[in-house]
Amino acid sequence: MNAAPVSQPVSPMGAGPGSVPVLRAERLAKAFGGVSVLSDISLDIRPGEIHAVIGENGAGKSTLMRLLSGYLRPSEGALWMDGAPIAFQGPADAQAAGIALVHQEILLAEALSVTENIFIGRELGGFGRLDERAMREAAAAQLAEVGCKVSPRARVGDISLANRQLVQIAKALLGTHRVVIFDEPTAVLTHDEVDPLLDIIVKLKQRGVAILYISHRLDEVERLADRVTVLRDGRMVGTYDAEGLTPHRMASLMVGREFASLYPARVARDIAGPVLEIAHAQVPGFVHDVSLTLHKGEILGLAGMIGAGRTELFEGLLGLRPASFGAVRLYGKPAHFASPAQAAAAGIGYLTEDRKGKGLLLGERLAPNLTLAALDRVHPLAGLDLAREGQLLERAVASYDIRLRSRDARAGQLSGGNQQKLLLAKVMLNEPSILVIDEPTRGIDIANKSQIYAFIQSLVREGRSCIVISSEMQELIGLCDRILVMRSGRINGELSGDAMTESNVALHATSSSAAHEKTSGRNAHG
Amino acid sequence: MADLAAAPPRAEPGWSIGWGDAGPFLALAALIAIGFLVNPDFLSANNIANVVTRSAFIAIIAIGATFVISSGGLDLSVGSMAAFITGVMILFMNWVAPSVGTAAIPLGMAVALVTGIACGLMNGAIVTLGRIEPFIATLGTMGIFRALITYMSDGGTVAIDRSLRDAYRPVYFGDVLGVPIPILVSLAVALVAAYVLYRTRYGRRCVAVGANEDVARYSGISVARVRTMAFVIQGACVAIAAICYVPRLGAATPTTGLLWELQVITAVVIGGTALRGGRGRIWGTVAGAVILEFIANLMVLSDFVSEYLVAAVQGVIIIIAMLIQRMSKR
Amino acid sequence: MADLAAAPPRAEPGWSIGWGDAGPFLALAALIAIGFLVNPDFLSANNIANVVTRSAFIAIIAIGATFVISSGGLDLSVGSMAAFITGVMILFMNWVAPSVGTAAIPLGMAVALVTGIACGLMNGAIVTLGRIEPFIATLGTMGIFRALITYMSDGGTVAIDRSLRDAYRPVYFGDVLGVPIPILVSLAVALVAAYVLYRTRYGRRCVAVGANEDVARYSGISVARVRTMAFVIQGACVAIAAICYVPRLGAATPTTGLLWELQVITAVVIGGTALRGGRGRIWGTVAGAVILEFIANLMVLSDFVSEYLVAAVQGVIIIIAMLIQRMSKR
Amino acid sequence: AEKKIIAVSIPAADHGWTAGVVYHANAAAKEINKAFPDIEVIVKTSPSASAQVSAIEDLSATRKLDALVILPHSSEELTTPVKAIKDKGSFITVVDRGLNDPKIQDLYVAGDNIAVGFNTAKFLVEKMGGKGNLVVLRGIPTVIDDERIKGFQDGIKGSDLKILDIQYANWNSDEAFKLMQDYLAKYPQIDAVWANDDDMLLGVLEAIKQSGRKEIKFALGGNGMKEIIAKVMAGDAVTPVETPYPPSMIKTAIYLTAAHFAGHAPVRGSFKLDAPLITKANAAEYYFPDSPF
Ligand SMILES: Nc1ncnc2c1ncn2[C@@H]1O[C@H](COP(=O)(O)OP(=O)(O)OP(=O)(O)O)[C@@H](O)[C@H]1O
Ligand SMILES: Nc1ncnc2c1ncn2[C@@H]1O[C@H](COP(=O)(O)OP(=O)(O)OP(=O)(O)O)[C@@H](O)[C@H]1O
Ligand SMILES: O[C@@H]1[C@@H](O)[C@H](O)OC[C@H]1O
Ligand SMILES: [Mg+2]
Ligand SMILES: [Mg+2]
Repeated sequence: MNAAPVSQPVSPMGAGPGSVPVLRAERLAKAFGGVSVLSDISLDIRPGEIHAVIGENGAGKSTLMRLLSGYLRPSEGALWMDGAPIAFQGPADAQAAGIALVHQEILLAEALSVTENIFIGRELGGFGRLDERAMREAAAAQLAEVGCKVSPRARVGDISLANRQLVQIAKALLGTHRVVIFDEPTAVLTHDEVDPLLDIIVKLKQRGVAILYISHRLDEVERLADRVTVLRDGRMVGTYDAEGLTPHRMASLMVGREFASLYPARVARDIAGPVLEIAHAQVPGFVHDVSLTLHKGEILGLAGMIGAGRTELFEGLLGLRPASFGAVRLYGKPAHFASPAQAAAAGIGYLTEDRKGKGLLLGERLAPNLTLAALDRVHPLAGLDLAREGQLLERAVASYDIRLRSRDARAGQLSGGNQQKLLLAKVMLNEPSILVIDEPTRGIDIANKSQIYAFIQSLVREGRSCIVISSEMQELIGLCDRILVMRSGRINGELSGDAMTESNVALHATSSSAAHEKTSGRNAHG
Repeated sequence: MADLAAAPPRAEPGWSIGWGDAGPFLALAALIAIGFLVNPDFLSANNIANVVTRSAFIAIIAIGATFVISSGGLDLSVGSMAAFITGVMILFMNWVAPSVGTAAIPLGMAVALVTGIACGLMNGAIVTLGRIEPFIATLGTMGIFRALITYMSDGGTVAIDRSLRDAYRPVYFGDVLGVPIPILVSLAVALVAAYVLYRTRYGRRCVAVGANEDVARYSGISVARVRTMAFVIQGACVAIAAICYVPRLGAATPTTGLLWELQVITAVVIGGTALRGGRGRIWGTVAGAVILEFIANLMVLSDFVSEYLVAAVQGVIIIIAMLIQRMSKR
Repeated sequence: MADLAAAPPRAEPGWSIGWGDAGPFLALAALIAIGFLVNPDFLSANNIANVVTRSAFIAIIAIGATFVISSGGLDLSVGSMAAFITGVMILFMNWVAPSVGTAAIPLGMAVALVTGIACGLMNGAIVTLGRIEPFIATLGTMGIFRALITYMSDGGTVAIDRSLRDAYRPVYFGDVLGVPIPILVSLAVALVAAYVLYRTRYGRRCVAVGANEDVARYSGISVARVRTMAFVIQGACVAIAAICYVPRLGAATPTTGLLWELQVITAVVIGGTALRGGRGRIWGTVAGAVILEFIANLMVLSDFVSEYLVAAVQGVIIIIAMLIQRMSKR
Repeated sequence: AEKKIIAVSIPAADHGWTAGVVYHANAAAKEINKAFPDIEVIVKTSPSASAQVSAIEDLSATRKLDALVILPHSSEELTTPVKAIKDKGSFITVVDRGLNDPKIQDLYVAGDNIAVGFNTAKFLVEKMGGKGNLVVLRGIPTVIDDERIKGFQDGIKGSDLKILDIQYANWNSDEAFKLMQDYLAKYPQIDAVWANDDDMLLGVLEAIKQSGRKEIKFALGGNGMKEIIAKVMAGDAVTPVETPYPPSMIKTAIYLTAAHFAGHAPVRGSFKLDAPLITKANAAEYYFPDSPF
């Protein structure tokens, strides 16, 4: 290890007011029901710095952030603000002290409008009367600031996950703050939505706000951070100056050993005839006349920005929302799926992008979650085979590297990334021959990402086929044989081989002038 | 971006009634049309006035229930609370009447309001401090209020003093420019309630608590306080309804308000408020209360149904009204 | 965030009763202790047997309700459905008795079961196909069933034929090795139900639908089918309760089963099932039903309370039982 | 000597008449417990038939009942359970609503529901010259209600009195008020109203008063509620008569049962209270200003 931990806090920004930490944590520890999750964590955050916190899934990052912002109370240790000890009874206290948290999981009331959500608890207006206009205008401004294009009047339940994340950020940023904590704010955002957000973060920093930033996208960390704190298994590895800390080095610090490469080497495979053909798909309001073909053994990528309609296309295909098709063919035969159950029976698995709302029963234990979509397969007899279920869970925990502190945990108590792995294991339990993965690595740490990529590759090697919907361009480029780029409900371009570059994807995702075209480089599959 | 186009702008709830909320009014219109076909007398001014006046109690109580339900609660005690408040009010008025004369009436009204608020506070406290499922908590207080009125009346009738009867009568039977007073009162209550629910901070928070308790709590809202307040509003509304009710029959009995809670909840739900909270519709609730009363009226005015089957037909109509309400949402 | 609020890990529900679910049993124990202090006869074998036997009806129906409620539904029609099924069963038995003699009894039981299942199917269809709030849908069918029994009985009584009375009597009054038959029946129903809810695919799906409808849908579960099935189970349970009920009262009247729905829901909730779905506790429900019956029994055996105030004391005890239940969860 | 225990099981006070029953039962208990040191009267109310079955089971499971005085919620449902008590050797007094098997009872005290309907009908036939339009409000669907209606229908048989409408108002004054409003809206000409219980009559009178309609010659009830008796005493034109169905019959029954033990005189048999018309002439005899009913 050549980047030595910074033992004595030194300002990365040079001298100035920044040298007095706004917020300081001293030997924090947190245990849930006797299970220790964090121990001996000390760090400080200074005005005008971006302090990144990284670590593997389940390392304790989110837990630490909740301790700092009053959502949880530490089991041990103390917090100091401006040099004075402070204890928060709840998030409201921390907010009053100027600490805002953007949650990893979306925490909004779906039944309410965007404006209402943003202003819950601090509505504008005098004498009891609400000032709707002022709130709407402020909300619109705030949304514009974070680059969110939804109407302030829209119901949160009706907007996409990515937009919900932006609304949540807009909500957190309302008002003035001294410390803003971002817990994986970009996990659900595409390339083009990330930039405006990072700009805002830099702006906040320039205003002297202290920023805590968590992300598994280490390139972002490299770009933004002044200092980086690394957690592993609930303990501090250390706090480092960001200078000269490469993503590769960060990854190695996180996992505690030398980290190899992210994307598995491409292996030549036979990509055979079509397995799934969709012609003239229409999903009212979202998808307009989309046709695509997936081949046996192929990894087909679907790129696009928020609202491109990728998710809706497949929700329509599975009978989860109203849709019509010119034709759907499975292995050459006409097919129609009225429900995900029918699709599953036909060998199509779908992993939702919304793990909290549509993927997992957060209050349930892990085994029932794992087997929920494959009950008939796992339990062929009338009664449940709990022993078998237990084994399956063991196997899933091992093969997907799900990290849990307690076997008795509820799904909602897993860290975000571990929830995602559980969800993947759940979908795979049906052994689909065609797998549609919507945002496969959302919130997954870098080591596990490479595992998931290897896993997807092993699937197609077995002759299965895979559609990957992803907001991470590199992921698509590194993994896919072919990429379709969607824009405003239409396919706006197809890329393969060397033509799969970030700039090409971005071009087709944003520009309407780039008419639907097929661009393939030399190394097209073969 | 597609986004702006994608989310269809929804009408803001408020004074004006948006299209998406037209359901209960459509159901009401359909019912009135059927009523007219069945018996033209249905639309006689007299009948309409009677029915709407009658619906005032349920409407006023249901307006309170709109707060409780949209905040994620439920109050089963309203019917027996109404009986209890009526009893307390009458006993009080009878007690002071000999010394203060008809001034007993306004005093009695004040006592009723205070009693209602206290009852609501009790419900709210049990639900929030005791952290007991509202269904169970208010089922408990329902028994308590019902027993208290039975006790107060010795199981019989608590009747208002003759000397007050005539002075008080106009509160139910009187009218202003031809509009019966209970209708005016319920309109006033609805206006105030709509203002509070749609236009004030409290209303916003009430719905937020019902929509997602965690979000509300983390946004610094005192969930317990908001919920308790909703029960207090409910108590006040029950008191207002009781105040209008007393002059009608001039008495409280152990059967006063029996099963009103079911009618109240039905009115609220038919009106478009979500039973799981997070959405409240004051005018819809009022329409719901009127619908229920019209259905009952229609049963009597039509000659089709054997007296034994009235409840069945009512059940069917309620389900159909909900279907109309539901369909108009697409 | 749900996980912040999430409860600490709880023991696996199942045959054995975990610690976290001990609440209703603690409340029951507390009640029995109080009962003994109030009147030592409370613990006489005879009294205990009576009370537990009696609680069988509500327990059996409430076991069905545990399915409906944990799948996110609610059924208000159970009481009038019980009356209706009883009526159908008795009419049928009386009709065939002249030709088949006491074989009318098993035939009648079969008819009751089929009727119950049909009623449940109807409730389920209205809720799932009609997409109507279960509260309203079953309030509607509650009226329908109630009217049908009123119609069938001409407003009076449908009584079982004398010739069948004695043959049927043992179903309620008989015992096996000293254990009254209704207790055995309800234990059997509870065992089967616990198996279905905790140990079958259907049970998993039922709770999943109640916990999060979207997750269930995305997991390939037919939400409508699971919900409908829960109502069907409820109907079958009501039928079983009715079958045990007939010999006790020997008749169905328009007031049979009145307000049972409230008792049933109370038993389910006291037992630890979440009223908003996603968590069902069969043994808790059984304990809840026994608790309610013990409370009523205590009211009869104690002499403290004015007859008028019985309902109030019951209300208070229910709230306290919930508090005990709640507290044991910390 | 051992105390003789008399258990009294009655419906809970759910409307005026039953409230009267509870009042008189409690009063009887108090008086007898005081007057006869070796008799103990225990009163229990139950809100439904099945609760009543439970209550008598509970009472007999925990004490030896020397006598049970019962006003059954409904006849069918209580027959078997009361028989079980009888088989344990208790003296059984049945009040008002009879059991299916009269052999069970040692003593029966009741009003005459058929007569309540019949006498009212006869009065109307006579006063209205045998013709006119009637509307009727009935109570909770039960045997009593049925009997009254049946008696009434028998009473108008052969006359030209026509029942325009008959609906349930559940012995509840609010529901009766609404129902009467609706009758008034529906029928332009109503000559007389019969509510088969005085609770309902109160609502009916209020609705008529509000409508201002003058053609209604009679509005009659039944049961002998003190407010209505007062009207009869005052010579009210619309409600000039009343039929008694006094809730105090429970007190009569309890006293008779106590007499069986205290008086060493057997009191077995049937005791049917008449339901003669109460008119201005004899109303005072039926007026109990202190009763809640
Ligand atoms: N409420 C809780 N009860 C029990 N265990 C919990 C709870 N919340 C978190 N944990 C456990 O604490 C550990 C750390 O979780 P945390 O969410 O902080 O991880 P993280 O570093 O944010 O991971 P990720 O990158 O996946 O988001 C995990 O093992 C998790 O299961
Ligand atoms: N229920 C809904 N009602 C109205 N609009 C909706 C609804 N759900 C989503 N939208 C809108 O539809 C558009 C498409 O949604 P979505 O973001 O899921 O597409 P996508 O291509 O899958 O994008 P991504 O997966 O990158 O977020 C978005 O603009 C979203 O706001
Ligand atoms: O309860 C009944 C009462 O209401 C009716 O009026 O008279 C007979 C009683 O049994
Ligand atoms: Mg996290
Ligand atoms: Mg998407």
